[in-house]
Amino acid sequence: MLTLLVLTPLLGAVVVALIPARRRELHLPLGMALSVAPLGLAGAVFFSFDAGEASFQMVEKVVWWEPWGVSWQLGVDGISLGMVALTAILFPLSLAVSDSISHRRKAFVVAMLFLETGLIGTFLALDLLLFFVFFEVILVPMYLIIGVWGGERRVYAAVKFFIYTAFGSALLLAAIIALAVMHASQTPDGLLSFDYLALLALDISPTAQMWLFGAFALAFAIKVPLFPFHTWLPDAHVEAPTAGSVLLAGVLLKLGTYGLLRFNLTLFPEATVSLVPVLAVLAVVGIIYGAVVAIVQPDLKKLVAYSSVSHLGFVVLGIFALTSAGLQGAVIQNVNHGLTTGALFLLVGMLYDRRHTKQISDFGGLATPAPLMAGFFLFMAFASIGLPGLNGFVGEFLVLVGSFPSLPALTVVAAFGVVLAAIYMLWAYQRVFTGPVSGAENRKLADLSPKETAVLAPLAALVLLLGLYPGILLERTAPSVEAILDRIEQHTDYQAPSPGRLADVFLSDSEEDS
Amino acid sequence: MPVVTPGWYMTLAAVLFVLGMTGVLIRRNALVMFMCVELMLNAVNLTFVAAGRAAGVLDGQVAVFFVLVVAAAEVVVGLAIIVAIFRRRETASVDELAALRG
Amino acid sequence: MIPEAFPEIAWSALAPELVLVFGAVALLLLDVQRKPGVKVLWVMSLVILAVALALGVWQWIAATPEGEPIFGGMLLFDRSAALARLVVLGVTIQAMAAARSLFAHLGNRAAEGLALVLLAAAGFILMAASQNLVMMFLGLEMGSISLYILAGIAGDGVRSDEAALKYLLLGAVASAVFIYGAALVFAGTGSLDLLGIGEFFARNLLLSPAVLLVGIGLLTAGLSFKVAAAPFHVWAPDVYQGAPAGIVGYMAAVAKVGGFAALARVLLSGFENFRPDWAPIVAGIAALSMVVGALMAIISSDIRRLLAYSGVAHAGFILTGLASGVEGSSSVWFYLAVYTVQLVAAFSVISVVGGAASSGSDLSDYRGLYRRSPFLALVLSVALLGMAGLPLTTGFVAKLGVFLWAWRGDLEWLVVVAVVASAMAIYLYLRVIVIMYMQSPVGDDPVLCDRPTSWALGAATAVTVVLGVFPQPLLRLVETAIYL
Amino acid sequence: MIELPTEALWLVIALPLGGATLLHFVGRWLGEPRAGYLACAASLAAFGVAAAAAVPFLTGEGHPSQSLLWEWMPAVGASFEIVWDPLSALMTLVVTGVGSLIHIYSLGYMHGDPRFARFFAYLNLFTASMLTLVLAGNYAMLFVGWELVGLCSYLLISFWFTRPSAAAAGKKAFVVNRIGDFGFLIALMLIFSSFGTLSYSGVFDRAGDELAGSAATWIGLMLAAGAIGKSAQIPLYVWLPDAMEGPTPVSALIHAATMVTAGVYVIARSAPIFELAPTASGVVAAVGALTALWAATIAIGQSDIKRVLAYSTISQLGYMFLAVGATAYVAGVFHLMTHAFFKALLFLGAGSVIHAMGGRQNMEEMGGLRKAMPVTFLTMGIGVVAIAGFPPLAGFWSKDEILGVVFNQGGFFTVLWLVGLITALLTAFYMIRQFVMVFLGRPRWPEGVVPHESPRSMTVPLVVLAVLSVLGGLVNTPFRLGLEHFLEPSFEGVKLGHPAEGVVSILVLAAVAVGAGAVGAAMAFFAYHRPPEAWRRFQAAFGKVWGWWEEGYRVDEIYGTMLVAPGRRLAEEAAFRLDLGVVDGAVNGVARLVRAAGTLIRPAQSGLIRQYGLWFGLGLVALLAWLLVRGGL
Repeated sequence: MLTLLVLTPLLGAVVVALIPARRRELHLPLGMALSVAPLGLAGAVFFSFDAGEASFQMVEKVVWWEPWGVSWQLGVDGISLGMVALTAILFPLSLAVSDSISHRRKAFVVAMLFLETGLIGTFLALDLLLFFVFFEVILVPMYLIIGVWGGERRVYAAVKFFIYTAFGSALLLAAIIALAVMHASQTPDGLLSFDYLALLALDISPTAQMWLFGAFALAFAIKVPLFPFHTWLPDAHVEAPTAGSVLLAGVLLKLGTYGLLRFNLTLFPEATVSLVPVLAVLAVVGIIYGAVVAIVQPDLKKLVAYSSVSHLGFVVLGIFALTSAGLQGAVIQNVNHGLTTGALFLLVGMLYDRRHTKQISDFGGLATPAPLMAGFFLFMAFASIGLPGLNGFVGEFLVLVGSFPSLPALTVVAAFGVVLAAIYMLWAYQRVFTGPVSGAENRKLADLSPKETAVLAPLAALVLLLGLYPGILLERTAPSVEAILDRIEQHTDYQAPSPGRLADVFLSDSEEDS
Repeated sequence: MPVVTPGWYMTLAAVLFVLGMTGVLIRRNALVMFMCVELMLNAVNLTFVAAGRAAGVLDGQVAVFFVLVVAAAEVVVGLAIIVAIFRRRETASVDELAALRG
Repeated sequence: MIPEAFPEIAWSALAPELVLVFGAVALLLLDVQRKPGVKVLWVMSLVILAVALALGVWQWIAATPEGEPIFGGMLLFDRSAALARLVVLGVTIQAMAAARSLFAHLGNRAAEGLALVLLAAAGFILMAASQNLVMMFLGLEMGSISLYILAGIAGDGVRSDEAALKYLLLGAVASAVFIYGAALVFAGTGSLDLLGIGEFFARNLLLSPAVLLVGIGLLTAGLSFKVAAAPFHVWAPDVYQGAPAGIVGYMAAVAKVGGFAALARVLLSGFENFRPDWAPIVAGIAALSMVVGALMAIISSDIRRLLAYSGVAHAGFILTGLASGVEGSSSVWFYLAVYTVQLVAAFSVISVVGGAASSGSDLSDYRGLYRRSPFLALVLSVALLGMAGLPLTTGFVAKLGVFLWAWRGDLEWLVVVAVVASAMAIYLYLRVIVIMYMQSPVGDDPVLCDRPTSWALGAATAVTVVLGVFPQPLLRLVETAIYL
Repeated sequence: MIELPTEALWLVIALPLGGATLLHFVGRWLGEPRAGYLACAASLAAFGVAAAAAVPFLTGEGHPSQSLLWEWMPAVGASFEIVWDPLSALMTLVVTGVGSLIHIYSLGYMHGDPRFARFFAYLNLFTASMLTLVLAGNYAMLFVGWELVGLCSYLLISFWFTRPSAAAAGKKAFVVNRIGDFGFLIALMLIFSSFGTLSYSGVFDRAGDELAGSAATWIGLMLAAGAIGKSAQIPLYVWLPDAMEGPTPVSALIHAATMVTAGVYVIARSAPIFELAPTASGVVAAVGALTALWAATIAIGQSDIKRVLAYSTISQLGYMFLAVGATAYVAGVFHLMTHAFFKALLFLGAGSVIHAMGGRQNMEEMGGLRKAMPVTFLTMGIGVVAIAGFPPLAGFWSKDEILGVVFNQGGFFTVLWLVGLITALLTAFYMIRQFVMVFLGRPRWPEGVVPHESPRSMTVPLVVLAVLSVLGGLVNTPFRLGLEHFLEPSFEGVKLGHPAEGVVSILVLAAVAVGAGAVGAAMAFFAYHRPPEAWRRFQAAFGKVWGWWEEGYRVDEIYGTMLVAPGRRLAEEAAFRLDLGVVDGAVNGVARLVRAAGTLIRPAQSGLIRQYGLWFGLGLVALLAWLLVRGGL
């Protein structure tokens, strides 16, 4: 089932590739139709997932590169489940808004479907090398999507994206190799293995853990991106076509947080515990910094891009809070951010299609000619701000409340990010959509077409659903998250703070002072 | 009067080799450079002979024949190329052959 | 019938090389006698190569894995040598299939060129199979001298001459260094035979290893020159740039296979005991090669120089595997096998785009190649991505193998340098892809390539991708090719 | 009487929410009057359900109950659950009751607006949000309502979004509230880490025995920070005057009667925590008193009819803060209720006036409206008297109780009492001033304005509210503590602040307060029941001070130059210097460094054979040297 899920988009890519280039009217609809298939499969996986189970489910394992112990091993647990579903949802929608891709459409659709395979594969891979293969291989279609179909400085942005992230993954590869070799030296048969589950059993010295953690964390920090590794992101976002931005923000960035959660925490528990301050500080700096920088961006897309830096800071903070609530918040915030920021990028793209500009100053008073668009934008903006009842809040709230017992001072600083979020989002909304309509082009701006509405509506529905009933996801993630926490507690002398022990509050008081 | 051991020959060969190498580095004329390479190869020959004698095996002497033949083959090809260049350029100075660089 | 007095020689083990050599002679004779057309000669040479390859495969299947000593132990086609033979013949066929236009350009010198190609292939195979240092020298020179001539064979440009002379002069110095090293090893151990050297170490305790160490150093330096590893690489960009495009890929590939095979045999078979001494040197050369290669390639504006420098970097990666010891040599073979295919494919594309006999290929000629020939652009992209080591290409598997063994060989620092260098190197491959796909074309006229070239390129691309996803067959193959 | 099961209480929220949803999607199709009717029906139905459910409390049989709707975030003990106790019942009734009246009023006020249906959708949404806030059974759900009312406030303030000032005001309201929410969030984090849950029952059950004083203080202070934002207290009150950009019914509903009192509600609700945190309570009381005085002085100087009321609201909210800070939670809630009546009345009256004046809000252009709008005149008069604190109207009872409690606390609170007393004087002054300027004297209407009484849909709510303003105070008089008794179950185990016992002291204090009010009222009447030139002379007598009042102490400007401008500069520095220059510069710098390194070693590749030989030789020498050194030579 999971293999099918991974390979269906690839199959779709092949099918599209076989359609002659002449029949360009066919490529997009076909691609969309084909990307619905993985959505169906992902849905089946989501609902047949056993919510009470912490370990991996639907595991499939086929030996792949036998001499090196590499296997095609897939499995899903509460942490990957949401991401797979999110990926499957965003692809048909992204393809649906890609009408403005005017040249080399076939290649575009093929690249998109290929990208989908890579992304789903990354989330499902249980073999570290397989993970790395997917992790690395998605760079190519994404690179093409930015570099071929992007804006003016697309080449610069695409190359920067590729090199920066490839640089991070280079050290990741070295660390993965180190783990495999370690496995060989610690097992009696001396075989290499990249099997995640087998590597979990390794006994890694604290020093080695630090190094390996560093290598993994650097790769993922660049992907997230964590301050100060974020500067590829605004460039990539601004230049990417709408679909590219949606997927970049919606899914690609999550590879970083997913990786931190999946690998860093479980493989290197001791290093995790001792490096919490570093990553948590970077996360919080990112939250505030991203938000502050977003406020004054003149480009709407860049603004949303920097807001991603801020939002993903919350995810990282939640991860390194090392509490149940924090981790759950991180998992769900991963999904939430994909939905809301994805939708915001869709909207910015729709604006761009109409006006061929993303500069905030070029717009004004658009709510009058385009009330529906304004409504959706405002809805998504509030979801992004973290309005309770919408999904963004659930993630942020769990992260903040979950982080506070372990990292009180940092969490307080992070909480200020929600104030800044309101400032940059609402100020942008104010400048773009309210006030008197400026300029003739804005006056005759078309409101959302039925198709565009149909693209945004499911996202809005999900935003609302996850905001009001996050249980649909949380109940599935909770056991896996607890398992991670248990593992850390077993392997280190770390004890997750259990809120409710009133004595802790005294501690937090004194820590706040220091 | 010192006894001339194989070590002496080998030292001489080493000196010759370094001389040859130096020659390649400091001479401009391609022909002279070739001669320097020949000098290096002859140093090798001397080493082979001396070492072979010291070890009491014939391998060293045999190797010399091969080296000589190879040197000749190299020279043949080398001269052909130098002649071709000389025809085109009227010079055999390698310093004027630096179109390919960077 | 072989006379009784004649020593027993396993001629069959040497069949492919004999076919090559006699085939080369036959080509020359035929040329003198009948003056057949270029196409006939070219087809003949391909047939000869095919026969040699078939015999090579037969030998691989038929011969014992340990191989049988030939000529009194001068040559030994063990698994690694047999594999080297297959790789050399394979890439030679690949290169020749795409090189018809070059030989057409050579006109009445085509037979010479083809004969030299066959001879060079035979020379490097023999070099790879040599158990004796003098034999190795002979193989080296047989291959190298052929290549010197091939570098200048187009003969219609100053750059071609310059490339040939540079290659020849510096190559001669390197050869002299190599054979001097052999002489010193001989002086130190009294043997030129690698097996004999090994036995000598088993028998004797060395009091003053200085001569021997210098000998090892000289051998290493001489062979490093052949494989274009830094700092002995400076000739490579100039030669690659100046030599006729149609032949550069071949030159680079076979020299690398032969050079690395020899290096592996010398270091791993002859001087395994000295690994603590030579491993740091090889590792140092590897690190320097990877870094210098990547740095220089990044600032190159000529695609051939770029590939030459990237070849320097690749030499570094291969040396990384070599430095990790005997087990690591399987990764060396994998790397060589897949890299040479990519290299030849890339140069074949260059020869199609720039002309088979041309010297120099500015990157700007590749602007918008995608528009002018999507096929060539794709082939070159796959080859470059393979060199970059992107997953799902053979390049990734190759790099992974090298890194794995190096890490197991306690060369962690080298792996870290290597992954950083490979990340740096990605930029330069991307640069070419950007130029091909994301810039507007220099002209509208499509670039056409003949059918055999297309087949060769298509096959290379398929191999790069298919073996990149399912490398097990090749992995198993190279696992057997370890020096015992 | 039908017993309404408390499980059905979700209907109270669901009805207006359903109305909002329906109107959102089909409102335009429904058209003008019907959309409004639907919204009013939803609101009234919610009131009906709430009233039915509240009956047991009135009869004294009811017990507080809690019903779970569904799990939300189990990890932090957050779920959607409804608490139904007297406090929430009272709040629900005020919200739905006053809300329904304002809904009805809006039928007339919003007549002809192109986005009529949308307005009612927002109103219904607001009602649902506010009910979520007051019915929440835990702090997380409370926060949902808390933020949703903020959202509605944002939407309704900037309802006429084509006016840049309205859009800016909406954003300002939301952002300033968010600053308070920042504190509120921290409070939630503290609560969670102290108790391991956010549910009221879980928190309050354990608060008494186990909560440490310092933790309680921090929680209290942080909750208060949130309340200060929402209830527009110093220093976060600046958004409320600007919020008057919204349609007047919105001002009445959100920015006078309901939403802004949420802060008071939260503090009252968290009484068990504040009880352990006298410092926090003291801060609340001090902030309240200060705000009451501060805003009252500003109200004096305003000439915009709605801004007077806005500052008055801030001032009255200060009173409520003073009350709950003095642990007189009942008194605070009492004043909350009466204030909802009379302030809604005043705002609606003002809306009626504005409606009549064709949208003009400057009181200097009014005057003499008494005859033109008799109903408005009368009802608003009642409202003015009520807020000024004259017996026996509602404002008297609630304000008097607050002052009584504060005085009775003694010590530091005596100062606060004095402040409250001065505020009472000022309140009477500015309200009478407004009343006189609007309704009495000669008309100063601009050309072409013909004021007329508002339609029935607007005047009926005025009358109802006027009645409530008269009688509303009687639920809790010193003679019959009805409300206190009613609310008892909600404050079980909490020590409530009380006024001094004894008829004499009650009478004396009341007399003092009423006297202060009377003085203020008289001053205003005599100063302003005269031609405009006379007021100006009167105002000029205050010198610069009047200017400060008129400009609201220039707090907006100060915030602008002290906070907003530096913040923006900081953001610009971060975005364009730090991010592009340093952070990204470092990245590009690495790339440049790589190229530079390449260029540095490029000369080695000179093309000269002899030099190549030299590199070869040097490499060889280095290699040999290493080997020999290693070999021990």
